[in-house]
Amino acid sequence: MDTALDTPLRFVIHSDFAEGRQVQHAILEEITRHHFGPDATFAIRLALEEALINAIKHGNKFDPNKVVRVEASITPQIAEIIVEDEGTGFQRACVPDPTTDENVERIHGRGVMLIESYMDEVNWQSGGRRIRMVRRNDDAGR
Amino acid sequence: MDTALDTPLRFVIHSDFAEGRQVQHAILEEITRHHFGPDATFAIRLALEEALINAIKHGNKFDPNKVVRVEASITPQIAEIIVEDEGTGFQRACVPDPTTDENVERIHGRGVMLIESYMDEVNWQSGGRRIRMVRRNDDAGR
Amino acid sequence: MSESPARLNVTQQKDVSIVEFTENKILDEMNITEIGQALDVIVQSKDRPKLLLDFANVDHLSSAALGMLINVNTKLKQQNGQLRLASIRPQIMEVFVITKLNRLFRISATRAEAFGSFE
Amino acid sequence: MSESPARLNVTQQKDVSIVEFTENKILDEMNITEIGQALDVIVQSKDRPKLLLDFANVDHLSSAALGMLINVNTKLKQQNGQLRLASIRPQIMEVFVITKLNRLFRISATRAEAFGSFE
Ligand SMILES: Nc1ncnc2c1ncn2[C@@H]1O[C@H](COP(=O)(O)OP(=O)(O)O)[C@@H](O)[C@H]1O
Ligand SMILES: Nc1ncnc2c1ncn2[C@@H]1O[C@H](COP(=O)(O)OP(=O)(O)O)[C@@H](O)[C@H]1O
Repeated sequence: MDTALDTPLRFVIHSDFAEGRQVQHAILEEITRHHFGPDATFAIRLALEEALINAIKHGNKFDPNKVVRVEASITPQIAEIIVEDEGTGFQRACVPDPTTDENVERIHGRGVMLIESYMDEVNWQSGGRRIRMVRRNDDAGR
Repeated sequence: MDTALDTPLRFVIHSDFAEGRQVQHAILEEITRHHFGPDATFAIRLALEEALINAIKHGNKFDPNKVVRVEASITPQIAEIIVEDEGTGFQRACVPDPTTDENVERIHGRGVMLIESYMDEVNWQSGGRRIRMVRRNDDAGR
Repeated sequence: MSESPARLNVTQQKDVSIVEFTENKILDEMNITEIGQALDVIVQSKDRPKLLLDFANVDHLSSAALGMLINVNTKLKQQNGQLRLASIRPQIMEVFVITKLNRLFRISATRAEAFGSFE
Repeated sequence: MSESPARLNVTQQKDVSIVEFTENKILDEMNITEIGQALDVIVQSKDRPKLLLDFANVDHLSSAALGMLINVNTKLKQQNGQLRLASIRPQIMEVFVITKLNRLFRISATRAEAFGSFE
């Protein structure tokens, strides 16, 4: 797998959606600057948003004393993004599948599966407090 | 699981696409008569077509001396369709996944996975020579 | 419908309430709560409500927005109402397919087709 | 393009060949071979061909039709050409998503958007 060589973008934000959105915008600007195609851009925007909301809401539980750390390494070929919160983590395997007949009318629980569907590689680290996600710019030169 | 109570429709056809299409039309008329919704109708049309093509092409290899047997049991709630050829069968587990990066540009090999995606229940029987597929009319009363 | 926030454009055609999302992102949790409330008002304003949501302008969607739509659908069903979604762009359609919510919602290609599909 | 079978409607707009499927089912193996051949003619008629396929009328699609489209795409790429798909109906879009072919093809909501996306 390619690794990103540029110096990564780093952010430390409070547990606040507005600050999360600023980080999302900054990273997406970088994605655009590196000429990511429409599908990769859509995927990264979606996954990043879900990861940020989860870190702020489920991880830090909106605690103003806790921060979320974000790191993005972006090259024209690939984007690697890490989002880390200061919560208690969670077990990926224990999140129920939202696509089963029993669960499809439940209001919550689609963020994690969307992240995994749209990114090429996803690792949950540090007991679930840190997520690392990788997406190739497969649209480049298509 | 519901079982179909009406007398099933039965067809025996030669290894010929035109005859296959007639069976497909007859079964879809029955599906419409039982007020299946648009998504269930789409699913059944697609799965039935793929199963018939596979039976005629891969199963019977267009052999004019071999027949394809089709049985459809349809109620307003559920459709159960069985397609059986006289070929040598195949191992479902040995059909490669067409959605992987290596296979996504291959021209063949999507019929079986489409059948399994669109039907609620699929069983390969008799060494792969017979397929049994079930689809609920989930759109009923939606 | 002067109460509905600027991000929705609501029109009434016969007995169908047609709601057009006017912003391309209906993602922000705050927006979503507001939109959900505005749709609730429409749903609760009559018996057997018919609601048509036009997604032509929507080019991003979060899991929270999906939850809001499920919520609206559930409330509609409780009142014997009907929900139709229309004009969903390809990237957004992918989200519905991946989450299998295209099996829960009735989705039409165009607003006219959705309109014609109410029972 | 008088050779192209009746099931295709071919027009030329600047350097883009726009092909509209005029039948709602492009399923039958015989049809598919014919359609594939007609598209080949267009692809081979020039260098760096630009092909826009309009699916507005298509409401059914088989795995054989998907294979034909992949074939066209591969040939186009060999000639440094570009393929765009447009106006795909929701049920057909589901087929592309399930097979993950929406990652292989460039799909736009409308013909105009697809036209604007050629490089
Ligand atoms: N960063 C996190 N810290 C703790 N728990 C998390 C985190 N991310 C996800 N989870 C857990 O996983 C569940 C599923 O998350 P998700 O799929 O995003 O759906 P939703 O946010 O709608 O519940 C959450 O309800 C939560 O219990
Ligand atoms: N009825 C059958 N009899 C024998 N082999 C079959 C049958 N159905 C499917 N197969 C095998 O499974 C493979 C995959 O089938 P399918 O997914 O429909 O794709 P395709 O028909 O494009 O090859 C076929 O190439 C064939 O080897």
